[in-house]
Amino acid sequence: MDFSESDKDLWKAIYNTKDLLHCFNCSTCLSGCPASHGNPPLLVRNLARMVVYGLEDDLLDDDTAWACVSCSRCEEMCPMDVKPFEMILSIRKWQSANDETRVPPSIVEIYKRGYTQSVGTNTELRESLGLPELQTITKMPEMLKLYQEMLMKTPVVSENDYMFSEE
Amino acid sequence: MELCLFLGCNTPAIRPDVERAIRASMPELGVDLSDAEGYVCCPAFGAFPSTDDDSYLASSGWNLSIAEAKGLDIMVQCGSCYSSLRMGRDHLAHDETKLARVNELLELTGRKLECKTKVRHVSEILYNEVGAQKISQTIKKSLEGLHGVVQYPCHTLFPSEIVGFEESPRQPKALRILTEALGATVDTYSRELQCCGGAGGFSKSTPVEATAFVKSKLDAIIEETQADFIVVSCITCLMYLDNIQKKLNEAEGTDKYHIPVFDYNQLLALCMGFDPKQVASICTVPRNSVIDRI
Amino acid sequence: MAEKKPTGTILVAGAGVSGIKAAIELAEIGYKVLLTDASPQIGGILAKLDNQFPSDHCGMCRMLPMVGREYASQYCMRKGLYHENIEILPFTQVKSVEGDAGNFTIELLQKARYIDTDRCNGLGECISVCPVEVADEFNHGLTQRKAVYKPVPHSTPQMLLVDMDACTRCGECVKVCPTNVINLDAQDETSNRQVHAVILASGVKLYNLREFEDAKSWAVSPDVVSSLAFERIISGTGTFDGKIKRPSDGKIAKRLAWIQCMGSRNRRQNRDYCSSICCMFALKEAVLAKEKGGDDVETTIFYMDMRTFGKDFYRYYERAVDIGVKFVRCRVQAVMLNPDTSLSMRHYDSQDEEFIVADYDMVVLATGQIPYETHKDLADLLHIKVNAQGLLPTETYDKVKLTKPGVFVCGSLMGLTDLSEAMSSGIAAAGQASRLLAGLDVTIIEEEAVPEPRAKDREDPLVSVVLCKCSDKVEKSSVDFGALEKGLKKLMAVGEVNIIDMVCSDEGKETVLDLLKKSKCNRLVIGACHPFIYRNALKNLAKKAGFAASLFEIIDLSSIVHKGFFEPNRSESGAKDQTREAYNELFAIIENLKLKPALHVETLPINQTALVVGGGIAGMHASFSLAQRGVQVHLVERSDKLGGYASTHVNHTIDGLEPVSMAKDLAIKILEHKNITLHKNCEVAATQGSLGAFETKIKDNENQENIYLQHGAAIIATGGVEGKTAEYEYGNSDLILTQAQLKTGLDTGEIDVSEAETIVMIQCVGSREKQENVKQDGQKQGREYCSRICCVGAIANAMTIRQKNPEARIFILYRDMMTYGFAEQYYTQAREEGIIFVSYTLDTKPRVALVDGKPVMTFLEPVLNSEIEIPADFLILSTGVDAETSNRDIGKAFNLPVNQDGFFVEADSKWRPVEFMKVGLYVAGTAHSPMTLKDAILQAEAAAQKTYAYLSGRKIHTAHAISRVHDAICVRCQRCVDICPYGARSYDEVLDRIIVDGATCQACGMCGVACQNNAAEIMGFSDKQIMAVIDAKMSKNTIGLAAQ
Amino acid sequence: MANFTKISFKKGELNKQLADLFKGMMEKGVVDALLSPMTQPKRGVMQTLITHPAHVERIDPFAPVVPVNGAKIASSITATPSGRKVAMVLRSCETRALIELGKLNLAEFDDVLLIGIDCLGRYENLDFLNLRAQGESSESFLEKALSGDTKRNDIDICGACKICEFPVADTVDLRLCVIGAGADALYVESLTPKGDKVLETAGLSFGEAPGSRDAAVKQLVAARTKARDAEFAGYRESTGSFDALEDRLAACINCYNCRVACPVCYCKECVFVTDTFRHKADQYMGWADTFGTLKMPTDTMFYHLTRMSHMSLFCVGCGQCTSACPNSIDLMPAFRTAAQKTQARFGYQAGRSHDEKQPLTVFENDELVEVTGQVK
Repeated sequence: MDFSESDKDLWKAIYNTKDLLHCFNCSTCLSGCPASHGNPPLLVRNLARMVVYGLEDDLLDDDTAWACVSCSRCEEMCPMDVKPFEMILSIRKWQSANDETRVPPSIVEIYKRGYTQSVGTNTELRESLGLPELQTITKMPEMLKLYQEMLMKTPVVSENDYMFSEE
Repeated sequence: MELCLFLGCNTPAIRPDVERAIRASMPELGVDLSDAEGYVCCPAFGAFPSTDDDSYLASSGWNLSIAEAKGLDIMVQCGSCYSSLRMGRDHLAHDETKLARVNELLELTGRKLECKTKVRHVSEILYNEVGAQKISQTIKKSLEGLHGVVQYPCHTLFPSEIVGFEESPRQPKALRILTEALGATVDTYSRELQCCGGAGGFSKSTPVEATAFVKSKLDAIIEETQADFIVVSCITCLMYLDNIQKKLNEAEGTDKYHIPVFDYNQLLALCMGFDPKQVASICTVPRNSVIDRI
Repeated sequence: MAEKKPTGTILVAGAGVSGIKAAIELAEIGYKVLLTDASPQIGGILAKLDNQFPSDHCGMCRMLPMVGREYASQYCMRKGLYHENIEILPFTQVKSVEGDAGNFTIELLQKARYIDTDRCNGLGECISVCPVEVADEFNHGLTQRKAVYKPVPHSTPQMLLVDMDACTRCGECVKVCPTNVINLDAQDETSNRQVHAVILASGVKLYNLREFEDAKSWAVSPDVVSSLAFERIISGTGTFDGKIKRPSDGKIAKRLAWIQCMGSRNRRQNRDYCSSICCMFALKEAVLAKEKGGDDVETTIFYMDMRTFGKDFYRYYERAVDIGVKFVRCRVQAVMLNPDTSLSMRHYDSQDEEFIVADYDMVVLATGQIPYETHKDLADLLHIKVNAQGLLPTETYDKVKLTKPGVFVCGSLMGLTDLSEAMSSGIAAAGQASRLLAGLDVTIIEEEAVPEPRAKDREDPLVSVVLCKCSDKVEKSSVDFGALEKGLKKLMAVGEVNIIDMVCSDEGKETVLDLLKKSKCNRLVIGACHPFIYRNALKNLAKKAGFAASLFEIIDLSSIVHKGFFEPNRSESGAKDQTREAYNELFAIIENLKLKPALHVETLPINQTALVVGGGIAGMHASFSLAQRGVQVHLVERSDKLGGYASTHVNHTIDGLEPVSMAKDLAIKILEHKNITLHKNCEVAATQGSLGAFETKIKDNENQENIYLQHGAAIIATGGVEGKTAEYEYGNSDLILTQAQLKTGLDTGEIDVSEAETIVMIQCVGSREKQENVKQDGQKQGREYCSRICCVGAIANAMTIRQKNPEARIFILYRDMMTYGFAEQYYTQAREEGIIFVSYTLDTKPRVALVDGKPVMTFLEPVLNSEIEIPADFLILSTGVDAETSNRDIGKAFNLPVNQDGFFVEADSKWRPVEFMKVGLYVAGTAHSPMTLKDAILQAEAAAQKTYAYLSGRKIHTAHAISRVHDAICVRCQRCVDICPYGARSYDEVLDRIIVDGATCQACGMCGVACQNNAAEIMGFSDKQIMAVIDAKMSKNTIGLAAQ
Repeated sequence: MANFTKISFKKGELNKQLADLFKGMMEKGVVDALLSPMTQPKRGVMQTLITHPAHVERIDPFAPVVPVNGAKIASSITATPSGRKVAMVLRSCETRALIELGKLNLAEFDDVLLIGIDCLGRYENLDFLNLRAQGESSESFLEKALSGDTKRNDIDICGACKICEFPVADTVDLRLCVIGAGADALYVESLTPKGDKVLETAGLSFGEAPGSRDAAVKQLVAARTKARDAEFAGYRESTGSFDALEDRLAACINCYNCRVACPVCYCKECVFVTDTFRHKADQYMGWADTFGTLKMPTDTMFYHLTRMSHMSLFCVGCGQCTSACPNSIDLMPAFRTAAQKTQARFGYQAGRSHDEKQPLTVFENDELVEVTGQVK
């Protein structure tokens, strides 16, 4: 492991609370994690360690944070209150901010129609089930526009605005 | 009581029969529902919560403000939506800076958030507000003679101080008690608390391992219980457990995996006498074996 | 006539082991002790533990006094405690404490037991008829008990009580009780008592895994048990007769796992402390499980740090490793109950980078202690405030002394203590109380309330027999007392036989006294029940009537009289058998008594001077504590100044102590005290003598002369030194320092860390490895123990560096962080400050290379399982604590054992931590083992108290029963001298005889076993007596009961 | 091993050669004193302590008689310091007993040069005197005995010697070897560094062992072992019950001679003469009550069994107990058969080595588990 390139303040950039530093590598987060069954496994403890050591390059290349199922067991069980799930999200945020290829395409979907998928357009099916028409934001262009304007003020959208431009 | 119904995306788009079941069953129990017009993505953990706080919390704020404007608490069925909204609300409720920033953003849209609205899960409403007793008194048909197993949505359990409502999140019981209220026998099994594995990147990035993971759960159900059905209270659990069985059968060349999966509200609505075609019609594993016996 | 002074009286609230220890200590000096406990029994947690580290046996009786031991019970302590000066009040709460030091009024609430335990015969017929069953808390709910029950099944007498919460008041027990002692309408009673001092010893709550939410991921089956419940499972008196079975189905468990830190080291649950005891608990249990369950038992301990910090703990750990206990450094998240009821756990193996799922039959959760719980209530009781930590506020240097004068604490209430600290603190708290009382106008209880009458042992034996026939109810259907009397009267040595009703009642006692006063007999046998309880009362009664104590025997008739009492249709022959059995018992004891010599106690000449060896903080503290109580002290110090190691090296500690200034203050007190004679530049050369009369030769190195000191007792407090090392390039670079060098350098400013980028510390340098592993020039120099202070010391230095240089990267390479107890918080704080902790094992020791004079470190990062190479600006080595080199010489001079590490070996590592086997010699501080300053002070106080117990001016007697030598038979082979564990025997070359020191001899009988010629004998237990007893028991009674 | 020195002698001069050897040792200061069997001025041969070289002439180490087992004598002159270095000429049964006494601090070996002799047996005292009167010398005895012939008319060596499997003293510094040495020579063998030094100082050269020695020793030991086993088997057969044993001991009169003669009966004062066994009248009556009748004296059998429980662990089989009994009770096989079992039980052999700890003086955690049923 190349340690000379490590950034000792990386933890501040990623997860600026001391929660993470409390980790004493007990491995509780690992043993019950669903995504730890993956290949490669999500090893929350190891990610925490990489952050603490400031292993920037290794961390930037690591995909496992995205395998998290967000079940938050680690958060519940962590004896040191490291808040590992928050850390996972923070690593993703840091990766997204530092590597545009990490930016999840789903946010473009949300920007465009309010959701990651088309909602409320299955009118026929809904009717057959006796369901009313759904007042989705997709069907409320004025409102959607306001929502988009708001998002445009947020870092991920403003910094990657090309992704959101109408073709 | 009246609650603001937050449907998310999967339920209305893919499994609207669940939506129908909710809309049908809850008012019967005295829970009136009001739609969250113009709601947006909760947002999903894999989206804005994975990019930055502003976009995450602004979206949470957007949704919360809709209910707040109505003066109602939010009711959610989807586990991810529930957890995302509750965590988002938690950030905003406990961090004035974040709330101020979100209000700054919401102001552009003419909205405002005081963070008064609470986010509640449908199973919690049923368990705490309605109660098992009222449910058994209300239903017209019963699941008597049927065995079920439960799948707790992780998102309603952990972290307990933010999303939890169970007395003991490590030994939850709400869904079991609710299902028993419908007359079913609920069997326990070793992997009851195991996550379905359907959410997040896990099942997409390493499908082989994820399938093995859920298979261990289904195998436990088959080997250890007499389950006629699986009951869930989360759209992800429902879809994943339902859909994966077919894939497993195809992969293994068997028809071993054929346990019907229901959302709790579907069973509730069925017991209330609603038309199965409306409240429980969309599934991969056929549900006749259960529906015919209600 | 002047007004009678009050007897010095102390309340000890809490009768767990430390409370009991404090009570015994004070009772031994002659003070009156009220020993209360809120629970219905005494003994606390230890009542449940059969097996204690390190012997894996029970050693509770080792708490009992060594000299004057007949004033306390000499029975198994787990069965009960009796001391003339201790009033035991179980089931009693302290409701209020008013007043000030020396004058407290306490209100006691004695809860109703509904059973008069004084008169209850303990046979438990009530239990058999009681229809109510509830979970038995003694066995952690693994078994059921009735509403009327024995709180501790193995205690004697059986202190029964009724659990009113469970009782249905059906009254069956009342009907069946033969002694009419059950009163279901009994009321709680309140009383006010005056005491001069208060010792709080109410112990600690243990984490209950059925109670706490965070345990529920693990507590998924009855086969997941707490470590205390596991103690009940492996206990011989426990749930399964000592077999390791699963509570769920009673099947033998072969695969066992322990999960550590259950309920502690948990910041999320606001329990950021280490419970201190659980690692050793688990180790011991895993070892026991292997030993009791057989070689095929698999034991796995899941841990984070194995905290084997105490004396000999690490060797015990090595033993556990040797016998195959598996250690896995991983905390598992949950236990899964398999369909076959086995328990499944998944853990990650960092080295092999894989997850492992394994099944177990039982899982033991190492549930820890929970401090704080009762502190608020106690503070309210005392009208004081808890400190910032939520604990009762104590003096800065004194763990046992509350800031409120006259109130002391000991045991687990102080915090998180193990058994040995419970003992030291119990003694120390007693010491502090006795220091207070020494300054008050109070008296002590005279030992001999009734003077010993002259023993009429030269007359032909004539025995008076007094038999209690108990209540009428019993008599009717039991032993034929008439026949018994007739039979006994036929024995030549029997002078008279009297049959009395209820000897235990006041009238009964009066009757006996009247009868005996008229008696012409010279020896006495009383047959009654519960010899445990009544021995002293009856002995005094006998003395009043003129019978010498050694010519008096008491025998338990109740077990014979009550036998078969409850059988509805008792046969005539049954009664005959019982009568014969009673006759044989009495015949045997009469035969024994006939041949018994009169035994006399000797009053020992006691020189009321103490010798303290070592003028460090422990030695000074002990000296001052004794001097304050009027004891003359000779303090011998090898160097030319007082203070020892801490006073020159440690300006301040992480917990806010200032050893240097503290030592200075103490030294001034020592120099000024009229009772202390300081001998500087002096060394101990030789010692002889025994308790009360030692003579020690010291060599004055300055004046080149020998000084001879007479003293009654001695305390060894020689201290220790920072360990040496030649590992890790030490000595080859100015940038490689020891922790002490760093600390001094940081204090003086000689070491500048402000420019440093990276600082690496290595823990356990030369420590906790087999001695043979660490050879340097053929010299063994490893420390096969934990030095206890280095982990916190390293953290303290790291935090200091952090203050001076917030940007530096600080790595602490450790094996197990020994931040036990509340020190865990320092570890947490250090991580919070960004100090990076990296664990290593003996197989993956870090490596150092010097590149251009600068240390370059290479170590394995175990989490990421990859090597890290990093240049360091400083490399700091924690080299531990070495024993003082003079220990071996001093050990030789006093004939005291020194272990292979050079520390003194105490009498018992748990139960007698400051004593040596030889009475009159004590140990305190680092002479015993490496320890913190506060612990050294605690031990010093305890050692001073042990010393004071004999030097207080009170008369000290030998016991009646001690061993002696038949010179005529003795061949002087001296095996007895070698084997005597107490050093009571010696060979006198001039007299050519084996000498027994009466004060030291404990009548254990080892000499008798070792002697091949029967030349060693315990007085009062001669072969002749034993043979006579055997004859009597085998006798066919052709005279005695022939008439029947 | 080349640590044998051959000493040839002319017929009738064996004792003279030996006297010269010891005289030389004393003169050279190798030892200050000598304990050796010596012909007495009137009759018989007894162990004798000699402190001046002038008096060694009459020594007769190979005389086939042991009036008193030499171990007790050796103990009396070594247990306390004398300041002298003593050479002791002893038989195997004596050296082995002495080693046992040493373990009880009743003998010291630092200043002792232990010299063992090859022993072909001893006669009872009176028999020996008679044979001497008939002109039998040590040399003539050796000569015949080496060819297996020890019987003279009706007289033979003691029963103990016939079954003694230790004709050769082992745990000694020097050994005077006659077995396999031929008729006109004996060999002095050194077995320890101390022995080597003595031979060196005495100016004796080192050489090989006589070629036939090993085989001869083996043959003798084998014969005696065979005899022993037969004797043991017979004895066990005949004492199979308590009654049978009582019958064997019926003639005992409580004289305690056997105890006095026993070299390993080490007590200063026997418990049987202490007040432990001085009973009051009512006690006797009580026993009579219990058992109906009481044989007096009460402690004959008890005495022997008690002694056996003490001594069988250390019994070296010298047979002095049998020799001492005025009523001709043959105790030796009783002790030896018991000793064989008890010593084997502890893996112990009395007198085998200085370093072996006596049984029951050392404790091991897991010993005799099958007997004690000890559960960890």
